[in-house]
Amino acid sequence: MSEEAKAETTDSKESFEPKIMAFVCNWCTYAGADLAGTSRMEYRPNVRIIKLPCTGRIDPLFIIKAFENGADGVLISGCHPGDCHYTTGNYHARRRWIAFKDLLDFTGIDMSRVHFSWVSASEAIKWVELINNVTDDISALGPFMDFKRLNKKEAE
Amino acid sequence: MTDRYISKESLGTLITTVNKSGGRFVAPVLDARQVVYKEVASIEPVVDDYILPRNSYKEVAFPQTEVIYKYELNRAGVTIDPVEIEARETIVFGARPCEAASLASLNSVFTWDFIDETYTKREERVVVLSVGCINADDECFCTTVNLSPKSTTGSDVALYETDNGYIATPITDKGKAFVKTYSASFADTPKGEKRKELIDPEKIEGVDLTKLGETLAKTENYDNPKWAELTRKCCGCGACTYSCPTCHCFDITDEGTAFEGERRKNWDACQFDHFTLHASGHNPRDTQYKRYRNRFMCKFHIYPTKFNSTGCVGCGRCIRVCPVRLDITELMEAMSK
Amino acid sequence: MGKMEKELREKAKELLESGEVAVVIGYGFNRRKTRVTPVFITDPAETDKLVFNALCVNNLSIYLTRKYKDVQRIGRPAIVAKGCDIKNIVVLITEGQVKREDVYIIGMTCEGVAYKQELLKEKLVPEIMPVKCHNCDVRNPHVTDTVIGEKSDFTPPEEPTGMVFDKIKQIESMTATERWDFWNEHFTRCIKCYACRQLCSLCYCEQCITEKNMPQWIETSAHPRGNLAWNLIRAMHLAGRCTFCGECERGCPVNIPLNLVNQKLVLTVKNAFDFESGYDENVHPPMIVFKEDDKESFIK
Amino acid sequence: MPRIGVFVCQCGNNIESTVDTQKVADEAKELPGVVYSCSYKFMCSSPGQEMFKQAIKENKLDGIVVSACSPHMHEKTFRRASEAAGLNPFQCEIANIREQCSWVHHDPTKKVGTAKTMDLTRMTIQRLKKNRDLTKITIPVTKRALVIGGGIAGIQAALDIADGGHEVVIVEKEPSIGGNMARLSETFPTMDCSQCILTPKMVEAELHDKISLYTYSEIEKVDGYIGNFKVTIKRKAKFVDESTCTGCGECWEKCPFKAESEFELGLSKRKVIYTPFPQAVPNIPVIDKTKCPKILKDKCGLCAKVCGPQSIDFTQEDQIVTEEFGAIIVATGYDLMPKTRFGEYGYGKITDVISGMQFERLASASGPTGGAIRRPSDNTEPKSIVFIQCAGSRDEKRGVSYCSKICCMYTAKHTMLYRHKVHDGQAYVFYMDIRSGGKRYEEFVRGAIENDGAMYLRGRVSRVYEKDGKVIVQGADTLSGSQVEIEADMVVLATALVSRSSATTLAQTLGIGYDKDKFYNEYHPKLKPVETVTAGVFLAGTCAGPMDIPESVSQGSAVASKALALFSSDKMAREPITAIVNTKTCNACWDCVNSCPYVAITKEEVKDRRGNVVRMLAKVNDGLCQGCGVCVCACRSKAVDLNGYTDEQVYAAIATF
Repeated sequence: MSEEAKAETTDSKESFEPKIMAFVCNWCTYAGADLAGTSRMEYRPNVRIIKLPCTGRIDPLFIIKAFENGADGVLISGCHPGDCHYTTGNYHARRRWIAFKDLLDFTGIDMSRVHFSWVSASEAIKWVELINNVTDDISALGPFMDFKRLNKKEAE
Repeated sequence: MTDRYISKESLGTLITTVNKSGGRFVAPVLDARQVVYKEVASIEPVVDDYILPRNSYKEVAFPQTEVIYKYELNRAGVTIDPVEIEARETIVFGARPCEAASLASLNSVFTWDFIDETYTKREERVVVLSVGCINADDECFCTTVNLSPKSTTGSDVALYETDNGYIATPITDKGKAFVKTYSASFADTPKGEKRKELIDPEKIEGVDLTKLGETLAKTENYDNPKWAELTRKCCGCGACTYSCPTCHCFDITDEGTAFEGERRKNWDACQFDHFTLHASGHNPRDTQYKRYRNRFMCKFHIYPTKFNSTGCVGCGRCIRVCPVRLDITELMEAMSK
Repeated sequence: MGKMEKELREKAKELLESGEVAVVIGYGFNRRKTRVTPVFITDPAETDKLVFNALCVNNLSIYLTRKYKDVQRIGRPAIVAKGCDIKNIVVLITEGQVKREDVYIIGMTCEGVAYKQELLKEKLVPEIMPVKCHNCDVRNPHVTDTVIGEKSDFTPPEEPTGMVFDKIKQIESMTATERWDFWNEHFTRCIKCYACRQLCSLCYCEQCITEKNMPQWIETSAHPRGNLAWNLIRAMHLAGRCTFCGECERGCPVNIPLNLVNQKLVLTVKNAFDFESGYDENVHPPMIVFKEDDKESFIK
Repeated sequence: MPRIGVFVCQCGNNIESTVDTQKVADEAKELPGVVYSCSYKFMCSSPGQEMFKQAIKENKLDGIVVSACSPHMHEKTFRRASEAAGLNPFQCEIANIREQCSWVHHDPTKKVGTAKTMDLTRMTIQRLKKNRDLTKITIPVTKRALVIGGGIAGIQAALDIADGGHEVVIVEKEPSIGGNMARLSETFPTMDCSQCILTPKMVEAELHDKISLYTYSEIEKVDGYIGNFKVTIKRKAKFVDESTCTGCGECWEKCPFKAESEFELGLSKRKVIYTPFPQAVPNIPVIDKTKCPKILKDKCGLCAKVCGPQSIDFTQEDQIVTEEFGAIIVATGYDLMPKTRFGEYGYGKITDVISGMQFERLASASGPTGGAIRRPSDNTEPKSIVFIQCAGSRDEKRGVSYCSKICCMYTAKHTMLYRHKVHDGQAYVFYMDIRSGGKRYEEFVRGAIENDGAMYLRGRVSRVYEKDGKVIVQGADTLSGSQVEIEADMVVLATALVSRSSATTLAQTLGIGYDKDKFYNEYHPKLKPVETVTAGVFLAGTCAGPMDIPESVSQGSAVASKALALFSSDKMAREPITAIVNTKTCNACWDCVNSCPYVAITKEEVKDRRGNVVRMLAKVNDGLCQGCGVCVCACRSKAVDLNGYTDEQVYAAIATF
């Protein structure tokens, strides 16, 4: 894991470029991100989007797996409540997150590394601000060494 | 070689010396409200008031999870990066005589056709310092499987508690060499230091290993309804196999990201319902009693016939740890009839 | 206890003799009569093997799940169940795993059991009882076909109390790093024996998520990373379902305080969705339904 | 080993200016499984497509990644091209390197853009490796349409579908079709009489051999999915045999009991056996069972005695019928904002304060006054009328936040009708803005002001009260900056249009969404204005929001074209993005069933040879499943997966991160 080695040798947080994984719904946030592009807005390049049909498809496993694969932060976003393309998918998602967020928090995963948001297809500006803020937040926290170290610890 | 003596103080020195020379010293310590074998750097955490540690020390040669190699996927295909087996000198202190007999069983499994170097290379460097038991509990049944606190099978050096230390009887060449290497820690037995009396756990009357072997050898007993009656309560967890000093099953699994990863050897348990699940969806051991029967057969039929060794050392861990209190000796008794 | 046992044995005998049930799932002694273990009585003559005392801590409802094909093959079961065990049966009914009419529930009034059998020396004292017993609101079992025992007049404290709740508060007051260290110290010990899962009647999946290998979401290796993922996801799978029966923690051979995570989510679900599991078999578990006005403050 | 081709589009300079596409193509070629890669100026152009197809064939590619613009732009294009080149279209994936990379990272050195593009491309390649061939789902289509609501939108839809040769059932809850339009006097901007243009259409619908009218009926239940709906309809008892009734009118002539007329909005009475209005279609009366003494206490029965063909049947009961349809058109129309919400305007308290719709009835030749404008209180001719616009509309606090859209126009119409009927009458109009966008609409309003002397006052009315038989209206004229007080004979409120009170119930029955005002949601407000999220359910007219007659009629025709397109073939194809259940690992816990927003998952019994149920399984109905994936997350054992977004695909993408 060269990424990890890099992160560990990074002295100053200035040069640290966090890896952020975003899970977004196809209809609202993905389209909102597209709109940011069509409007030629500019934002930080640290986020990699994985498109799902609906926030209801975003499994807590995705978040765990993203961290296991070296993400320094995770962003989850979909349609505003009431606007779900599938009418209620985001309500289901919201329930799941309420419980999962509490669990992650309780087990000591810094919740400033996991961001949840509603971004509609028209909220390109919100998307841009969100990405920039999240990137700033996670840059300030530095690499997610707690999780990355888990990979190293071995039961011998 | 004659008996030597090691005081508790010298034991402390021994631990630091072993560590300094790059070796591992594994001893019973208290961790999360239970006694377990763990690597120690000093004598402080080491405890002596225990029946048996929760885990088996087979871990030192057969870790629960280990990387056997790393791989990388690229245009050319797969590049394999072998992992050097870390075979440090490992001293296991405080092993009970029953458990000491277990590595012999593991040796026969890991060397009977393919020599599994991930195991043997480590095992070669393990020195077992057993300590004879002065206490036992209800679950101990070493005497029933023809072992006892006096047994020295598998011990490299047999230690016997005294008031202030241990009388050490080197058993194997490895043990003798060990005592010689660390001779500074050993001394002549001071006057007045006497072996504490070893306990002699009661033998379970109804168990007859010969009969048991015969019963198991008969194919008609394979479908004996007793199996189900006595073991259907088994909940199918791996607590017994993962505590057992002679269980040795493992699984190979790959873990990694898209283009790189590691191949791991992990403990597996025949009590898991997916252990024998075929790719077709068929599972020859489709109910829990069949899985338990397998484990039992493995210990009392397959081992004895294949390796001429007993697969069970009577440490009683599986009984202590079992969340539904399934008692292997009850089955031994039933199958001895 | 003598009277209860007598009643229990008579009831079991009657049920087996009449053919109303084919097997009574209950508790019996081991050979040395020192510990209690699950027994499956099919012969009316053997009902004397049934016991009920403070050692009867196991939640026998696991034997009602589809995993135990062998038990199911015997026929209609009667189950000896304390109120807390019945909560799990209720969830099993809600989730279509057991039909109410397919099981005869022998409800046992209960004055508490030992946290672990080993702890019981002579007499049951409050100190060795699990937190669930101190807060128990079902000492008089709530969903039954028959009830055995004198009515208990125990009233649980208004606010749940005990070690688990204190510890949860304590953990919540820690910094994230302290919490992380606390849990990793515990999860690192996990040996992936899955006793927690196997003892949980709500972990009835015939294929657990850890056993799904295309893709392998949860690493099967017992290393800290795989252990964390496993414990997080199990807790999540129990969110809104866990009845806090405590079997997972009791069964854990390496003493991971699983009650803390599970109870934490029980509290979350209670606070956020006003739901408590195990009381009403006709209400959907909260994680698969929603309210349009579910409250949260973290989604920006 | 797969044979993957990677096509990196430069999009002219749109991508190329911040991404070194050639470098991306070169690096991609080094990845396992990639056998071909290239960078190209315009992948979506005709030569680009040709090159694409050529490359697939020449290199025997079995998987494609196109790193280009958003999949929302050209995913279909490239999947179609892949299919043309002999591939399964679902073996083509798009990496979004324009909208989500080159356009938002402006680094001129191309470092940032190239690195991110490489990541996105790599993730897509790995995901693609887990793609499965998918085939479009085909569903048989019942070529029969259900129209819910017999207003002008519904009638238009029904006529167009029926003219296309397919059967239509109109379900109308009132005894007659016609809806709100039947109440109107004249219509803007042409001033033709509403009945004159509507009645022929109503009759045409009644006489059309492909159209069945289920009046006095309601929807009870909707099962099934696009092409295959099963709808349960309650046909309420009319107590009149429709097959024999001639509509002669003897019964309602003779009926001695009266009740408030719903159609006339309280301005007059109707009989207890009645048709809502003279031109009713079908012209068959119903008995109001809540008022009829014969039904309530077995007294009277006069109607039955005078009925020539003996059509009256007091024993009739509600009938429940279940019919199959391929498409459902929702055209349920609107309600007016209830009186209770206009306290400050005295509506409901002052008799001479009426709603715009009531004014329509006063002005209507078939209305209670025969078309003469009379005050409800004393039946005298009002010499001055104040019209108040935006009564409830554009008023989030007390009314609704939206503009009801038609009020500016009909108020202008009202002032004209008033002046035409009462030559010396003066109309005053309080307005916020005049919204008269539309063909000949602005001219129409100007006509009201310039030719018919309506006095338009820009401002809000603060108070309306009664004094000496007059209605005093106090308000502000913001243009002159003065307070005004008008002694009027009558006040007409342009009350807001609101959604039907039963809108939410029907939405739940149909599985469609609605907005905060309970108007039904379009699939897409611009590009799919008459579709809903539930495939096969379409919207026409004011059930989706305020609109005028021309718009409602256009929508009626629009949904008809949607239905006809659906009915144009015996089977329809759907994107195969649907959930699948692994029957080996399903636990039958029904979490998927209970969380599915579409009722697309059902409980299936698995039987042995003897017919005994051995286990239960969840089963996905491909026709209903919309592919949201809520069930996948609900399933703890991961027995449910979602085609197109499988766990393996998502996992592969995460693992490449």
